[in-house]
Amino acid sequence: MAVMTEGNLSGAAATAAAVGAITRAKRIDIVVAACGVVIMVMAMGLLLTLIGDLAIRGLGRIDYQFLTSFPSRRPENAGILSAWVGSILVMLTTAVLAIPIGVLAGLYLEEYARKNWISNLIEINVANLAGVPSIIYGLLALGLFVYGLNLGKTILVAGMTLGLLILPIVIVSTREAIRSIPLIVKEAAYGLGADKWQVMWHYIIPAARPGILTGAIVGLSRAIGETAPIITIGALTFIAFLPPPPITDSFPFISFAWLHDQFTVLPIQMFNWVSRPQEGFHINAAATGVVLMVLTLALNGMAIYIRYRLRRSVRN
Amino acid sequence: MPNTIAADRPSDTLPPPLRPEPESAPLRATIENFNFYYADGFHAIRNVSMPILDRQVTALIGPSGCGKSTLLRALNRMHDLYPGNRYEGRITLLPEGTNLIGREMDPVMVRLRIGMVFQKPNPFPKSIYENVAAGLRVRGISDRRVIDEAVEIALRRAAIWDETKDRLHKSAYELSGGQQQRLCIARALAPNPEILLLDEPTSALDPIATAKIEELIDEIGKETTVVIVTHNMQQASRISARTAFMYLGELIEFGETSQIFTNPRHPRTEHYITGRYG
Amino acid sequence: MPNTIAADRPSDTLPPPLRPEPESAPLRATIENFNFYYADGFHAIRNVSMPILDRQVTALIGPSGCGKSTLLRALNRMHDLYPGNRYEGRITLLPEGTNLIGREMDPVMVRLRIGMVFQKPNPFPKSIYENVAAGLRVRGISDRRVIDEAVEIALRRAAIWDETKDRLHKSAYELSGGQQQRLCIARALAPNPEILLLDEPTSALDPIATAKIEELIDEIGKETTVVIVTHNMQQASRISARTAFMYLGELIEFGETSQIFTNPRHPRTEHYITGRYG
Amino acid sequence: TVTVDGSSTVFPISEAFAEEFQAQTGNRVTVGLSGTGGGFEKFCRGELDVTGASRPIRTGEMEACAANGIEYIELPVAMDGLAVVVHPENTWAECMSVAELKTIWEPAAQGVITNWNQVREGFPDAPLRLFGAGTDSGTYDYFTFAINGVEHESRGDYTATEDDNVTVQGVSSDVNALGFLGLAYYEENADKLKTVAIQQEDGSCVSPSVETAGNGTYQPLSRPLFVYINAASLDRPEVQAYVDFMMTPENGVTLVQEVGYVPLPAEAFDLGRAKVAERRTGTYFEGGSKVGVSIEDLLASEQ
Amino acid sequence: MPSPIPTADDLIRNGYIRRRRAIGTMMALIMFACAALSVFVTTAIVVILVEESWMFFREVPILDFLTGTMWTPVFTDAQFGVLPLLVSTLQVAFLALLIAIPMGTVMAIYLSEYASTAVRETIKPALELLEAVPTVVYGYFALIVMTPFLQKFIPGLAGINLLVPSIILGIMILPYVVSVSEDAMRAVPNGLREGAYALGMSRWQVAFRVVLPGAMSGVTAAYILGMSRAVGETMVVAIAAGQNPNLTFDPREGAATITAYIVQMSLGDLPRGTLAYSTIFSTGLLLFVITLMFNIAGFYLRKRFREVY
Ligand SMILES: Nc1ncnc2c1ncn2[C@@H]1O[C@H](COP(=O)(O)OP(=O)(O)OP(=O)(O)O)[C@@H](O)[C@H]1O
Ligand SMILES: Nc1ncnc2c1ncn2[C@@H]1O[C@H](COP(=O)(O)OP(=O)(O)OP(=O)(O)O)[C@@H](O)[C@H]1O
Ligand SMILES: [Mg+2]
Ligand SMILES: [Mg+2]
Ligand SMILES: O=P([O-])([O-])[O-]
Repeated sequence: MAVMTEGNLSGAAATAAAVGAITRAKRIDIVVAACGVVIMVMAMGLLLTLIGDLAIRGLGRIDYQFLTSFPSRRPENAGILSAWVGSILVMLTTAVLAIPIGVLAGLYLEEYARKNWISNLIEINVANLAGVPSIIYGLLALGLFVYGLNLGKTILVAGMTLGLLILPIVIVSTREAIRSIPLIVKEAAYGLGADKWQVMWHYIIPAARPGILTGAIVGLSRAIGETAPIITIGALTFIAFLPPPPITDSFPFISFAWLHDQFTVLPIQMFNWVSRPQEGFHINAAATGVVLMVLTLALNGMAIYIRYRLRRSVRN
Repeated sequence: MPNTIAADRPSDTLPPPLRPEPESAPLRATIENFNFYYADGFHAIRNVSMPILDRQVTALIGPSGCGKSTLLRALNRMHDLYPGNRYEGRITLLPEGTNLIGREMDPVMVRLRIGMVFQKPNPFPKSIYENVAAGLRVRGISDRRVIDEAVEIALRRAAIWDETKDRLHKSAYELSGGQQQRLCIARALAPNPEILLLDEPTSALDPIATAKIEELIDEIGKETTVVIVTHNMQQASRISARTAFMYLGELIEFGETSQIFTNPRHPRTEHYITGRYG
Repeated sequence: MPNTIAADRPSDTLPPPLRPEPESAPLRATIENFNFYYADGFHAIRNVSMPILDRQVTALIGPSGCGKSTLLRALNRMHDLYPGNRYEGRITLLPEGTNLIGREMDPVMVRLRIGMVFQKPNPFPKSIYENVAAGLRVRGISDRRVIDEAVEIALRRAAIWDETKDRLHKSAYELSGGQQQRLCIARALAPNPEILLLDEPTSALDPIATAKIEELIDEIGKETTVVIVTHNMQQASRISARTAFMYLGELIEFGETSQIFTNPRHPRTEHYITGRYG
Repeated sequence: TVTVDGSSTVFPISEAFAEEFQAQTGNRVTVGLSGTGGGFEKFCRGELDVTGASRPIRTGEMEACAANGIEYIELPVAMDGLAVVVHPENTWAECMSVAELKTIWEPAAQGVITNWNQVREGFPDAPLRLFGAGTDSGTYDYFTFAINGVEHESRGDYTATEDDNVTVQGVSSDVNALGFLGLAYYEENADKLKTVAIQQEDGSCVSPSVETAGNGTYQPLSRPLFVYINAASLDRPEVQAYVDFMMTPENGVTLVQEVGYVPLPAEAFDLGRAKVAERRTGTYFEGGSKVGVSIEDLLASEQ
Repeated sequence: MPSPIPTADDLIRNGYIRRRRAIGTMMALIMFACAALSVFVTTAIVVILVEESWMFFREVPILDFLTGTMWTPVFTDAQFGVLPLLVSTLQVAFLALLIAIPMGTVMAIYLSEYASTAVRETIKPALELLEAVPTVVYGYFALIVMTPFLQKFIPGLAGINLLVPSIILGIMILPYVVSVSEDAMRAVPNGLREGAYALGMSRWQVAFRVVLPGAMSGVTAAYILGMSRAVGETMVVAIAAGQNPNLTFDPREGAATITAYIVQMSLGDLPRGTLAYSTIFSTGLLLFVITLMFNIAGFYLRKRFREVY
């Protein structure tokens, strides 16, 4: 090792000189890991505090009466019947609009689109839409649906607004789901003589279903908690009745009148109650918050579960 | 023999590839001056011409990467799935005389005529029954009785009927690898393809499953035209009537299987079948 | 010679692996009864014993999957990065006699003594200078002059100084593949490792880059102990003093390179180096 | 369906009516919360049957209604007070004059009056943080009219919100804050807020309460609340029924009291019913808020 | 007996192939329409925002709008300087990032370099729940729980302030920052890590000196996209940061953000055609332009790290 000019670097000496650095590095290592854990605990702690606080204030209020009563001037008589029915109907509309459109759009982008400037544009566009603030969708709805098309502040408009809002989520998750389908399954389908649409309809969409479903559920769970766009279209109203039922007892037994009805949804009801002077309403608001949280957590839990199952089945 | 170490570089002194001799047996298809380029410009098949005999098994052999799969997949236009791939030359389906790789030819029509089985078993995530019925449904058949019958026939031909008849509506994923591969063969057979392509169908399987499938191919080859890619030379010699040996995208030698394996004309063929590198 | 077709199944009639003979040259390390198990339970190295000569190049050869990389990576405890892997036996670093794979041995300390270069060049997303300096910084060296000098020496030893001296602070990603690999060698050399491990360092490179690196290893091997995995037998024969031939996790034969390549004692070694299957 | 919208101050009253009316008759009533101004906009477009107002209809709004051929019947429903509130620990602002409040709230104060010591000598040197009703609300209109002298004119650099709870929250958490809101909101949050007494013309200081608002001693910040009924809608039986329901003393008194406002005397309801029956349209107030309206004035307005 | 299974020629003859082609073409068109809808949505957003704020910008020169320091559009002394809204919007986003960036980066490093697979698989979905909480709920949590709590420690913290919603927003975007940056870190090839470990680096050195620089464009994308979310978040700031267009750089004070302003105005009725109505579109347009820039920058950075490896 005569060539080595820096004696302090050679052989065992290097190791000896390094010991200090190593010890230091080890200590930092522990600190970094600890930071990771602490931050995680903090974030989770905040979530738990939030849930806990909400539960302490609102949980006691939730009972059969609360779930089956209309809003009332008396906090103790008030309930969230019209709100949760409204939420469900709006979600239904959102799902029916956004999921098929989102899936077909995702399918197009992933399987049909040639790589050219149009598909590139659509791609940037979807990425951007996913990041457009929800209140902008509210403004779009106000300008286009409420005033432009004169559709009023109805369930349909809310559904369309939230549908547009979650469209990018559905598109992106569809694309990811399709991308994860093994090529050999696709080739097998083409090998049988199926044309492109048959392959899509019989093989790609079914195989991508869990992924699409997760995306759709995540999207819906986001939509169910959205407040801003609904406020923007002006749906802060006392609604003490339910929309006409979708199933009627006379021909044709199905009615879409509910689509054009006024509505309220859970976050709006919560928002409304919080802005009341009486403490009783604030408790109602907290209880509504609990219901809302339970719904979103349940939806997310479902999505996580589906994803988990999906991953397991892929591994096998 | 230190000079054999260098054998993995193609030597310049070898004779040029042999052209196949005119065939006397009835033909199902001919490949003429076929060239294939991948989207990245790679010239994967170089001027290959060879016949495919009617109701016979033709084997494609050659070292890894020589273009066997590429050629096989060209026969049912699998390469059309990925943009930018390019065919040149002619693959004529006989007796009609249609050019399978012609521009005006719809790849879907080609695939409706020519079935394929892949290296790794790839059943659909559906029931056994639906897997076999898939090709029929694609052809617009929905009559339950017709499908029932065709499914049974196909599963019998693929020698897997006994193992599956009691669980036709269970998921195909519950089958073993060998069973799945036979299911894939049944799936390809069900719509009565005019030619059946097999790409190393046993390479993912154990010897017992392999033996079963070889037997099966032997059987199928009596009524259907079969082209099989294999890296297992014993397999090729056991089940095929004709063998094509490819090397670096070229067809080096084509002939009766017995001749190729006992009396190869080209030294590279001999090297390969005697188990030397390259 | 149809029987050679079957040669890819291990034959039961072959003699057992040969044990290496006692070495007379000075040793830098010895591997004794070494076994390695991957996390999934796979027994990848089976009872290997061999010496590593001081300031010599030792080559590990053998067919794909035989465990060459696994053994090499054991030498600097790379396997510790993935939980569940298990070592057995002893790898002794001489003359101190420490057991590299001992429980009490900190893998970081092992890696500070033993450098490694990988199959694919893997420079860090930093400047050329910082790549070479990385190993020094890890050792707590921050004196600018010391680093400057060590970087230059390492780049010179890796024969890439001329190509990089004018752009030391440009990104390492701007170099060609061959240059990147030499940079990785310089990076490994800079802290003066006691042993340098090379895992198929030229397999991703073109012949010209390969020739440069072989020359370089030859040079380095004069002052540093080098262990190199290669699938290129000419490379092994050109640059190494000792060669170990592995097969299915076992060490089949170890000896002077010239002896292994001209006069292998074990028939499987002969098969392999003459280019036959298996 | 009866569609009701408008004032958020009147909202609790409308909500109570709607709830009881729905429970008793099964007719559907929707009650929106657009603020008085917003309510009139819609009302005059013919979108509403009833709109609540915490101030009388304005000239501009009358014109809008006329342009669309909307005729309306004006009915007082309750009295209310506006409370000026501060943090409970605010020790200096016990009683303030209208002039002082004007100093704070007039348009010229915008960006200028930002410290308590600019309001009155002796007030501490502390930032002045303001909260109040948004410009769509009748509360805003009435407050600006009563304090600044011109309806709908004030400074703009304060937390202007249609949600009075923001004011409650803002003032109750900030010693240096001052805000104004409906009496009902103050009463529900009396533990978190403190009212500022208003110096009357005679120099006495009067604090807001249901009493002082009802008997007219709390000036100038007590005000009547109204509903306006689309005359054409009265042809629909459910709207007629709803109005009848409002104009029944049992409902009109008990429900208004229950939600925290000062109810009108029984005779007001007879007058109101008569007015409806005769379809007497138009407004008594001729285009804007009036300060110092008493219950007696209201009764007169219904004659 | 002819086989019941049609040959390819049968299928041509009986028109099946023609029908199928027609269906395929039709579906391709429908799919294209669906994909194009997303472009239409963007176009519609731009058209509506521009059209509805047209009236506004006819009365208020853009320069005054962007540089004015007073925002009182519906009051007597109407001022149309958007700076108070813009400053508080950016301030909130910036403070939120000040929380989310260090926390998110450390956490992403922890998950990608330290945590075992089991921990990672448990933590990531749990983190996602943070994102799933409806924002109204966060808003009231900020206002009713966090603010009083923090007032005990931070002197001069107003009841309605920018600080608390910023903290909440920081936590809200944390999972997003974590998941995008962790993706980027995991895309760094293992070979690079092994190279670093082989030099004797310890975990944190590998993480900070090799993985983080290698994942930088993806991590930056995470920051920028997080910023975009923070800028656009509405309910939390509307509820907890107040609605006073107050030009302040002191986060202890309350001030309306752009989104809060839009919500506040929407809470009343906004008659179409009034100036008040057009202000929510002009501010909305500004918001859209800001987030658009962030989103596109984020898109390209993300794309870049996907291409590098
Ligand atoms: N999609 C592709 N793009 C470019 N080149 C490709 C592609 N697929 C394969 N190749 C190249 O084409 C050549 C032939 O590949 P092919 O898969 O046909 O070989 P093969 O003979 O089937 O080998 P194996 O026995 O390993 O399956 C190879 O050199 C391969 O690298
Ligand atoms: N992480 C792992 N877990 C389980 N088994 C592994 C793992 N990595 C490698 N193996 C197996 O261990 C055996 C030896 O692998 P190794 O990478 O050492 O082979 P090699 O001799 O380097 O081959 P090559 O020349 O292809 O690099 C192989 O059978 C391989 O499949
Ligand atoms: Mg192949
Ligand atoms: Mg290896
Ligand atoms: O909502 P207001 O009663 O203030 O109009």
